[in-house]
Amino acid sequence: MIREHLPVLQVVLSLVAAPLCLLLTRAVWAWLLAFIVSVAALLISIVLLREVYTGEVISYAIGGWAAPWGIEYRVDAVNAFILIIVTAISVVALMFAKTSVAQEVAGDKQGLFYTAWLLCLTGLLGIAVTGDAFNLFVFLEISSLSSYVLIGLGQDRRALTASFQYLVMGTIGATFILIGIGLLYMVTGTLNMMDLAARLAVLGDSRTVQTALAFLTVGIGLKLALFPLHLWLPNAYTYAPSAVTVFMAATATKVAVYMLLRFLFQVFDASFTFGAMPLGGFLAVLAAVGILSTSTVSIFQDNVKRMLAYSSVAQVGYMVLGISLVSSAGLTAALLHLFNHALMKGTLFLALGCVAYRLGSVRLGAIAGLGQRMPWTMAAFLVGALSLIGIPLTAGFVSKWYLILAAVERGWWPLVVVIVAGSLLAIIYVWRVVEMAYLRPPPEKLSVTEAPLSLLLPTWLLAGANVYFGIDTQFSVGMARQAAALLIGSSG
Amino acid sequence: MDLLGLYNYWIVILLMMMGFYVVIASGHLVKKLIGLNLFQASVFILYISMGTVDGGAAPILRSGVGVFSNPLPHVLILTAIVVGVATTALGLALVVRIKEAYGSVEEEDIHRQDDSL
Amino acid sequence: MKDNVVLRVVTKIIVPVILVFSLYVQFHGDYGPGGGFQAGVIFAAGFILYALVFGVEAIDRVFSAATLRIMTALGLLLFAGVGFWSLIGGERYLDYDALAQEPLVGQHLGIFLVELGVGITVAAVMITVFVAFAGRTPD
Amino acid sequence: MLTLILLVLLVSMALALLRAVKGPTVYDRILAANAFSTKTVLLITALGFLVGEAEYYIDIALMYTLVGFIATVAVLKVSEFGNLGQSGAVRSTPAEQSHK
Repeated sequence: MIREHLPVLQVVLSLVAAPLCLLLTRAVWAWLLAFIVSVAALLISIVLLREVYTGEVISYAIGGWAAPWGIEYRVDAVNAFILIIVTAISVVALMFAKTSVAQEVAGDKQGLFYTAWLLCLTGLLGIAVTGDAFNLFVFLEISSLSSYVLIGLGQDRRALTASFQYLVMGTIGATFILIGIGLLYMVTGTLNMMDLAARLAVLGDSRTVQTALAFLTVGIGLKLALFPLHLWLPNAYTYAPSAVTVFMAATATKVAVYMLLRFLFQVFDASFTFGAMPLGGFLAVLAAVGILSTSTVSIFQDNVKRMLAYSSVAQVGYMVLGISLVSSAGLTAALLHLFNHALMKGTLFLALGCVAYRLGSVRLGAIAGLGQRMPWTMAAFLVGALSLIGIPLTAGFVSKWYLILAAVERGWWPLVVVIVAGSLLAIIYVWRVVEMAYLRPPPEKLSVTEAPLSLLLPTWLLAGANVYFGIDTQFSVGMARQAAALLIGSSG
Repeated sequence: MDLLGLYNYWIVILLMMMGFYVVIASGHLVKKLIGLNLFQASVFILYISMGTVDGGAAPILRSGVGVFSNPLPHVLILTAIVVGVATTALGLALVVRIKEAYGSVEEEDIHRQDDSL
Repeated sequence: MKDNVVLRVVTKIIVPVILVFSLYVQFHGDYGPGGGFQAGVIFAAGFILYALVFGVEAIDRVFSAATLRIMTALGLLLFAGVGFWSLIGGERYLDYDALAQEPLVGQHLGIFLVELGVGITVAAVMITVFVAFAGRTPD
Repeated sequence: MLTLILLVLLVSMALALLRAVKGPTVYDRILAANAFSTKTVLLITALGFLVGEAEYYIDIALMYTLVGFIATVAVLKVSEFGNLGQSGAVRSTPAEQSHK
């Protein structure tokens, strides 16, 4: 009986846990609740994944109101994949958060911290599960508002300005999405995404639909940190508490990519978005410029967290590049990179969180000699970094390989050059850290020890996943391929 | 081309551009939030005017009235208004904290202080 | 501001009226225009007016920070609880039909409880926001 | 007739707005804003009778009166004391002195 209600439980569980968390005054209890709920959400998403793995689609009508009128929760191969990523990262990041947050956030605010965390999780899961365009906006705002709070809790006062900047940009983005949804509703009179797709296919091209597409693309682009709209991201990631950076970097942009996919390929027809409207070339150019420029910028960063934040923008570029190829192979590569990027950036930010826990700073100069002092942490960082560059036997290699294959298949050779150049730039900026950590002698008076086990465990969990999914690609590639087939197939 | 017939869109566009301009051009953080509010308000008007039906009554069920305005956009925008209030409250709270941390709410001052760090 | 006789007397007269009006909007909500959001805001407005005149500490006597926190959570839990109630009743999440024998009674009960939850949360949050801003002492 | 009332109200609202923008002192502006909100209440009510759904519009008008009143009190308090929270005794501010 409970199986049938899983799609809604996926979202509602964390939504109910949030007010409960508010009532718990002790930080430990709040953490425990958040952790248990995250684990439960992970289990639910695994069950959901197993059910949709065969290509089935689960539809759930909230309140018993049938699909085109009521709010429908809809789970298929694409969002089951996203759900797994979001919940798994939440579990790992929360494992890490207990020790890290206790140090970085004031004691009386920790209960509220986990409340905001649960709300953010609710929002991200809700975006993935819902099949209703307006519901998507509501969940987007839930996740955004709570992430502004989480980022604003950073120690540095610049966290406040970063959060404010994100708030302004994020609200503009969300409002753009709202306008887009409104215009679509104006044309079709429905908000259900499947129904929208069906009616838009009949109605065909009109100026309102074109405007809606433009607003939605720009709005999601802001949330996605697509190249010229990424200005909020580096500061937000740099000054947020370590655990939040892990969570945001590995999930928030991924969910935005999911929204982009859902709208470009399912709500609108791919033949409209990439045929009648020249979005493919547009996205490809933006992504390519983004990869090259932000990778270059990250070479010159002094703060390692900021460097990785810029690199995140570049990685988003790879995903968008895959999307812009508009082929089954391209989408597979984009989804695969989405999964792998969550793993590698998760590992890297977790390792940096360990460093920040011990040193209180993640400046490049402070890392000198850490390879000897914190061998496990830096080794995890190295694994993540190798994956980021795309060395064989790591997860990063797999997705880059698929991306290159997809670009070759379409015959877009300049893109292949861009992808390879991006990897080379990644080598440069990662090398700066590695050189600092392993080849420089540690300062005499530096007396740091290895990070505690509670921090190392989640870090190595993700580092191990990087290696595992670099070797055994059956799950990740299989899932990505199936999701891509679903997206491409639906737009015929 | 009946330009004035679609006057509601003109209002929406005018408000939207005003709000957007304030968000971009003003360095004062509170003014930025006011601009943001204006920007959101324009979308509220877009939705509400979208639901209008010519000659339709307020969408409350009672006898003797056959034509109603579409209530769905109103309900949707009620949610969006609540979201807008939450955003404004959060934004203002951040401004209060920024004021305490920097002693200023002017963007230029804040950037200047951070560069000197 | 409580030295001001006019303001003090007017406030004392008007605050109960505001609260009654908010209850009217709340309970009228499932038949006519009104509902939890509006009612919650009006309810909070009454207390805000009182706090403006008698000082923000006056709110503390009725709604302490802990009370507000509990109210915020309670309203949301009431909302979600209705959803789980329908789950237990064997229906879809938030399907009010499961709340009573008659579907119509169930629908009424459901929307009433949900609106009540919304009202409590909104009122608590609005007062919290006011206290958070007004109670902050400027340096 | 109602249309005429609406027009008159709109004109007076415009005048109040003009004063709110021009008003040399803070109190002129507050008074103008208060007048504006009162006129809005009247406008809503008149509009209700024009549309023929007065019973709903009056609810809204009541609501607006309350909000207008509270907002005026709040604005006055801020201009007088410079903060919203305190219960304190009357303290004369420079702005007040210049208008006595």
